[in-house]
Amino acid sequence: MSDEMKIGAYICNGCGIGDRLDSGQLETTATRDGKAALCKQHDFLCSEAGVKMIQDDIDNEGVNHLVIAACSRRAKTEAFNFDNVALSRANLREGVIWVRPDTDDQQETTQEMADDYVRMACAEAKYMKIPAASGEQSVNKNILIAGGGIAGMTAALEASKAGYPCTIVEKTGQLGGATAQLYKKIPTKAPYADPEDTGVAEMIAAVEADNNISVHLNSTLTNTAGAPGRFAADISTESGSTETKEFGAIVQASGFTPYDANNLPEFAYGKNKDVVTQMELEALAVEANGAAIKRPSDGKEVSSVLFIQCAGQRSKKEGHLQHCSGYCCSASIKQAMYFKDQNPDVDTTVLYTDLRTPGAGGENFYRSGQKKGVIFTKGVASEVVDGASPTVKFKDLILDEDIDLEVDMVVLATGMVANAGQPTRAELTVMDDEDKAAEKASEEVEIRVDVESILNLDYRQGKDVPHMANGFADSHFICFPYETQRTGIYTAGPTRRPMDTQQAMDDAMGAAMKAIAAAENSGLGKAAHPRVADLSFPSFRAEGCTQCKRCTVECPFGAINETDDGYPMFNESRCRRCGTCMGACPVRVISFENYSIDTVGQQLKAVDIPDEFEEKPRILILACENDAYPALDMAAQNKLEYSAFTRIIPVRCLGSVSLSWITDSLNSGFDGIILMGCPSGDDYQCHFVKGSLMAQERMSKVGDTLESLSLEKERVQTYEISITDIHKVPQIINEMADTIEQIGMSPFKF
Amino acid sequence: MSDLNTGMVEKYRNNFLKEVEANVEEGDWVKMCMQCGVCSGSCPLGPHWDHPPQELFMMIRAGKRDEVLQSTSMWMCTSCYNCIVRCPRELPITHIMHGLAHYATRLGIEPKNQPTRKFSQLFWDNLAKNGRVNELKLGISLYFMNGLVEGVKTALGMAGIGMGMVKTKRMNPMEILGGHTVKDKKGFQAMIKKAQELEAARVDN
Amino acid sequence: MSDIVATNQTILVVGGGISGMTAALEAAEVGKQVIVIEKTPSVGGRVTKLYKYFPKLCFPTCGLEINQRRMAANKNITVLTMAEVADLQGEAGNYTATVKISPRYVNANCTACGACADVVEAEFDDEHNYKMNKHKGAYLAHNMAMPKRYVLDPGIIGTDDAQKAKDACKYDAIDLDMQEETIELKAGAVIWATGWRPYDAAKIQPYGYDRIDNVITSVEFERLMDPFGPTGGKLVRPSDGKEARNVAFIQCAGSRDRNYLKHCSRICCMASLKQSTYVSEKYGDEADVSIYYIDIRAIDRFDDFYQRVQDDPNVKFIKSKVANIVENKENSNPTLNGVDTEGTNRYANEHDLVVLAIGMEPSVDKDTFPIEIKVNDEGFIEQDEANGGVFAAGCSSDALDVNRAVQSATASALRAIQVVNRVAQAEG
Amino acid sequence: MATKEYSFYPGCSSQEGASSSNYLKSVNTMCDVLDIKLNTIPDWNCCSASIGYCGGGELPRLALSARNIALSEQHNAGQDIVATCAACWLATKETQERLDQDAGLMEETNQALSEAGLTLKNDSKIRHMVEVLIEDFGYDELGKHVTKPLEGIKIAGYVGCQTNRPFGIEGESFENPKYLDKFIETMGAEPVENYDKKVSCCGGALAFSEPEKSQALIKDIIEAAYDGGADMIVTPCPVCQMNVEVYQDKINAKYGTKFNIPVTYYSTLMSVAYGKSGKEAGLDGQIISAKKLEEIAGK
Repeated sequence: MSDEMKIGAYICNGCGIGDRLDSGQLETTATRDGKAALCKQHDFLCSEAGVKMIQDDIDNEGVNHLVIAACSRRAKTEAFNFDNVALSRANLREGVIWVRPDTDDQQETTQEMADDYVRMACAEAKYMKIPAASGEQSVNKNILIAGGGIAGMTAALEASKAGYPCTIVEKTGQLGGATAQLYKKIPTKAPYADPEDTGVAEMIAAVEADNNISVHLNSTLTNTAGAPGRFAADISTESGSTETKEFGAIVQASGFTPYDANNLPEFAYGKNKDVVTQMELEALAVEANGAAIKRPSDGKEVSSVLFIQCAGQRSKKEGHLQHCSGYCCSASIKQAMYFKDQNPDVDTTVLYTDLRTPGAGGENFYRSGQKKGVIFTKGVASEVVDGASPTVKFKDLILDEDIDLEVDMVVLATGMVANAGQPTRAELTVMDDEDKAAEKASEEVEIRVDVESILNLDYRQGKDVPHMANGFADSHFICFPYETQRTGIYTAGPTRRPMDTQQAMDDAMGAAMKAIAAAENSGLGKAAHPRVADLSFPSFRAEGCTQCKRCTVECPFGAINETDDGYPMFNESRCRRCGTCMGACPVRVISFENYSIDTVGQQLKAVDIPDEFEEKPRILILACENDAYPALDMAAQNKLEYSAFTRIIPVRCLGSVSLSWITDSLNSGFDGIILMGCPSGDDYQCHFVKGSLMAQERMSKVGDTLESLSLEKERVQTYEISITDIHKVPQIINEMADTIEQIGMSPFKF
Repeated sequence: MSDLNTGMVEKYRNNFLKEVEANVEEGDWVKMCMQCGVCSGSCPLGPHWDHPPQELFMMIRAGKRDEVLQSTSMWMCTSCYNCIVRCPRELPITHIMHGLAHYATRLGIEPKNQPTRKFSQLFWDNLAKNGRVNELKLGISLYFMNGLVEGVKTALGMAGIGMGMVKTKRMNPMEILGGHTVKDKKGFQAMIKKAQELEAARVDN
Repeated sequence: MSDIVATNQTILVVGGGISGMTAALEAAEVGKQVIVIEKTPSVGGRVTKLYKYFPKLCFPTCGLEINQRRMAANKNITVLTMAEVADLQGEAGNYTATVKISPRYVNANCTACGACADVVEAEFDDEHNYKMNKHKGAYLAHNMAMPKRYVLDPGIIGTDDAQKAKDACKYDAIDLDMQEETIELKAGAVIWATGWRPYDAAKIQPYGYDRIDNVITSVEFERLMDPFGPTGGKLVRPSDGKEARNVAFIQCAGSRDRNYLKHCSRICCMASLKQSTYVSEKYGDEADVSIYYIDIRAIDRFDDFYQRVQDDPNVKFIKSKVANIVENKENSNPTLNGVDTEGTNRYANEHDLVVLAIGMEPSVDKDTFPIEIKVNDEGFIEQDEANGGVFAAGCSSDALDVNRAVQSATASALRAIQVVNRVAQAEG
Repeated sequence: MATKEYSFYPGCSSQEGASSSNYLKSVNTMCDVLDIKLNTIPDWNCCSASIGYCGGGELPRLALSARNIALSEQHNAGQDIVATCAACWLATKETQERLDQDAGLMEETNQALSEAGLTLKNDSKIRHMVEVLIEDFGYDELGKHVTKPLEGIKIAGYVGCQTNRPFGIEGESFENPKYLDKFIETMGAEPVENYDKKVSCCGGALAFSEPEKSQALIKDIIEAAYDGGADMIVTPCPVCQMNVEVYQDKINAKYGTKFNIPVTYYSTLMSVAYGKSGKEAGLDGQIISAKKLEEIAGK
């Protein structure tokens, strides 16, 4: 492929484009304004013939930068899928003819719209480089697994089965984790009637027998540096010896800590020996090993036991867990069976508010518990009174009365607290000036250290994977449950979400899959979710950099470290290619090959701005490519019209929007600017975590710019748009058009 | 309280559920209830039950022995089987209700003046005697089940209906003199007796 | 279709819903060859029919956009739509699938310009909207349908409409002579992701779904909220188009019941909690929601969402399996009869609209799997050695919410990869 | 069609001079037309009609029906047992099922039976007359015999409880069984669509012990029939027939209603439609006479 750039522009006349637009005119625009070396028209560009025409020019004419002036970049992607070329799409169908009425009086403005899009596409193509992997990377198939519990071992065994060597780092002296402390586990197979053996022993044996798996006991990760494909982890033993190993990806299966029942004095925990937690009951069951379970206080064989569900859970009370731990209902049924299976005459009562045994297995297990004579009482315990035998005071919600019940033993179904390491400041970090940077930076190091870190990441933004609600290291995504905010690190098991043994095993398998993908793709320089396989990556010009640290602080994925002399140090394979760093950089030194200050900046410069008196305003729209842009497409698909003065540029994320684009477009005479990003907040929908928030924060500062230019602030608006806001987007645009009509044209037109 | 009753209290101490499981028709289903209440909501006379079925089941689990056995509730069952067909957990509720009523009777602690209790007993005695129901005698004894005065009132109140039945040959005054019976009365009664013995034996030990 | 390359190292994914897509993508993105068999004209499955996801109340199409982009960009994935696995033979590392492909009557030339739809007249039940409205004989399944290619309803073949459609197409995209074809595909491993279907509400006789207009299912309710759905996004009831402000949700409609589905369908409680917010979204403080339940199964972190809804004064919770529903003939309001078992309180409540939180039933009937496979009483595929190289993903394996279905699918991808990697080693 | 034979369990209320003797009458008439031979179980006894439970424990009650089945097995070997009374059918069928599932009870029951010199195999099929009509004949066949279509009569098909639950008729739903409506149509009359109280309870035996409560239920049943524009009500159950027919005066007195709606059996309709006289159809057994049927029968 020759280095010299050759732009080929291809104009489609299909789908009514040819009928509605003057394609001759478009061709001239492409060649004259767009500087396209060659320009061709085709009546059906996405047809085999059309595609072949283009491919031939690539092969024979040395065309390496393509401008496809046809339908939306979201349409016919399979057809227009060429290798080793920079590709820009001018959206003449969804972007022009489908949103404009087919009337003569509209013809002129519609044509102008199309001409602009062709100019913009040419400009973009011109400033695009063909993305290619940096070549630095190499595939490292080794998977690091933090935690040797049931989840960790599963991840190791399954990854190994697929041919990926694994290293388990386990803090304690043996494998098995919490499950190893269980007498039996909740059934995992039909008919889901009886507790099952945990299978931990067999699993440990399998791990030890697998020479593709190495295990480090009594060990922790004291430092984890690098990035997917080249993680370097310091594995240190209690004795102090440290060994550094290289890994392609990481599975964090650090499990949970049982909720501390000492926070529940009302239940006489710690006061009455016969009030125990579920985990403690497991120990008693292991000890009894099939014989009658004896209670701690006096070793008496238990003849009556009551389980208090949701102890310290599902509660907003200080010191309680707000979440439901999900597994405790089944666990109590299982434990009640420990008693019933040994002696049906033992009275077992489960005190619950909502019995939660979902799925096919769950309901069968509940029924089996009832068959075995476990009594289920819908009620709320208020107190456990200490005594020779504990007395449970509870409100029976069915019989609507207060009941005191003396039992030999009380079991508290306390929940799970995730071992998710140190909480990373998850809130928005946008920086305005350097002092603040320094101060923010210091905050970073000052985050709570009373919690032990799991990974001790050598990352600019904290030692562990950022937490989500309730302290779990979940992704908070529904569609993409494994995507943490740290590329190549996948959490599994109760560290991610409360779950039982079986779920943890399934979960670990998924996490292993993701880790394998990260190891493979990072090795090829390909991005991870959501811009999967994107080869572009950010680079920066050191000479221009002011070491302001905005990029390092604002990166949602902690991808950028700092060199000792304060320059950003990009870690390609940690990067998700959102461009937030580019948007953050005040001196515009950060860019991607195919997405840069120029690929967008030059587009808005390419827009033809009629002078003030022509009464033809220009509205610039920077739209998130994942939600707002599809919404605009679908509006077009449904033939919803919007202003002909609109010029839309898709961006990877509002977080990538550089203030310079705004100021430039204001200076060059745009009359209105709309930023469309995804909804923010606790339930944010931004796939790059905080794009909209960033944009809002930054735009709040545009006010000054506007003032300095004595422009009305209404000219710049930021909206949160969901992909379903198909009717809303045209409204927003047209409202802006009206606003401009009221406040008048921008004076900055040259 | 009958001896049997005290005996049972002694035998099952605080565990009424076990007592029910052992001695009440289909009693071992009680524990399967998940308190959804569909039975209570489906009962035609539901509003007249002090404790609808699902509540009775909870009371049994809670050991409310006297409240359950002395309740008039299960005597409200019309045997419409709505509860049974709608129960998501397959409980034969109608039978459990009959079973509870019978067990209470057997223990001698049933609500003596509950009208259906009386009618049910009359019906049984009536059929157990001859093997077939003698509607006239049943009707008459029914009217008088609350004593003479009450009975005359009821009888008069029902007279119209009675006459209608007689006119249409759907009631035969002559039945008073005997009426329908099975031929093998002896065998029939021996059979009933044996069945009762076998059942009693089950309860007692 | 002869151009499809399939070998013993190919992974066959049966079902193109969220689970099938996920499994296919995870496998393909580590370089495996994947073929997806989808029964309907477009991928995406059930989630494309949902308005919002719980607990984030975000929009399914948002994630769908990403997954579809991933699929379009990935040359390792072949998608066969309107295709079904008629037969499956062989064992792990060596399967042969017989795939039946129904005619779409529209080929890859289609640019989705919509010219055909503009000219046809006959209309047919719209499956995408659970038959609550109709679509034309030439249609795009929905706004984000992938492949973005029109479909001709078999009903118009042989009619003038068919010819009109053909004549309207400038790109020879319409081929009225398309026939059903059957092809054979090799595969090393099979991921079974055929998902679920809503339980037939008409079978729940006490609730009169088949007799009372204003008793609908939770899946139908979702469609009402879609601006492009049967009511154009209006939350109104079927009988008379009256605004549905006073809405009842009945949990375990078809689930946890020996008369219908014995299992708990897991998603219904959360679905109703989510849908209660729809009513508030539309009618604010005039929303009046009642949720009739046995147990609210807002498992693990979903409980936060439950607590949020509990704090809404316009939402009532009644512990009760509704006994039956009768229609008030005067105003077409369904009246719910039952007993609130918390303290035993009898009720007869009238509502504008009743939504049955309908249970989840595996799409494939127990005895109709094309290959010997371990299925439990509930009809879900058990994880079992005996299944060889066939692995269940998503709701074929259990009643799962989307989040868990995606986990399950991701895991199934690894299971399949283990098999084909073994084959690759063996074949060197 | 060859003669069909069944072992017949008439039950107490069908006996001569008993409350549903007219039912038996119409059944016999209907059977003549359809060439059905009913062989009455010799010396059958009462089934205790799900009300004898106060005095009768489970086992004695099971013994009652067991005796009937045993007698049938002995005297009408190989024939299906057919009952016309809902309670009889239910009690017998329930007994069979219960004993089938519980070996212990079966054993004890046989011990009891032996006192009466009987043993139970428990392998006969227990059926309701309605099942026989639907399954062994079918609507078309039943329609063939119609000589006087019951034109111009609107009828509410009141199925009630025990013919419907817990067993019901194969293929029918508990909440909205259609077979009575189909009978009505087959006989040329018009059924009341969506008859709300079709399967509601009339109080059953409690009509005796809890008259007020039961009559409240009966009132709704009749009211719904009138709302549906019914001229009469038809039912397959003697208790339903009796309860719904005979208390109308009392209900009128209490609620100020003006009920006067005839309640007949499906077999009455069929007998009339088959061209039989009012007497043969048992119309003389109506306390509230079914005028419209009488007219047709009189023609």
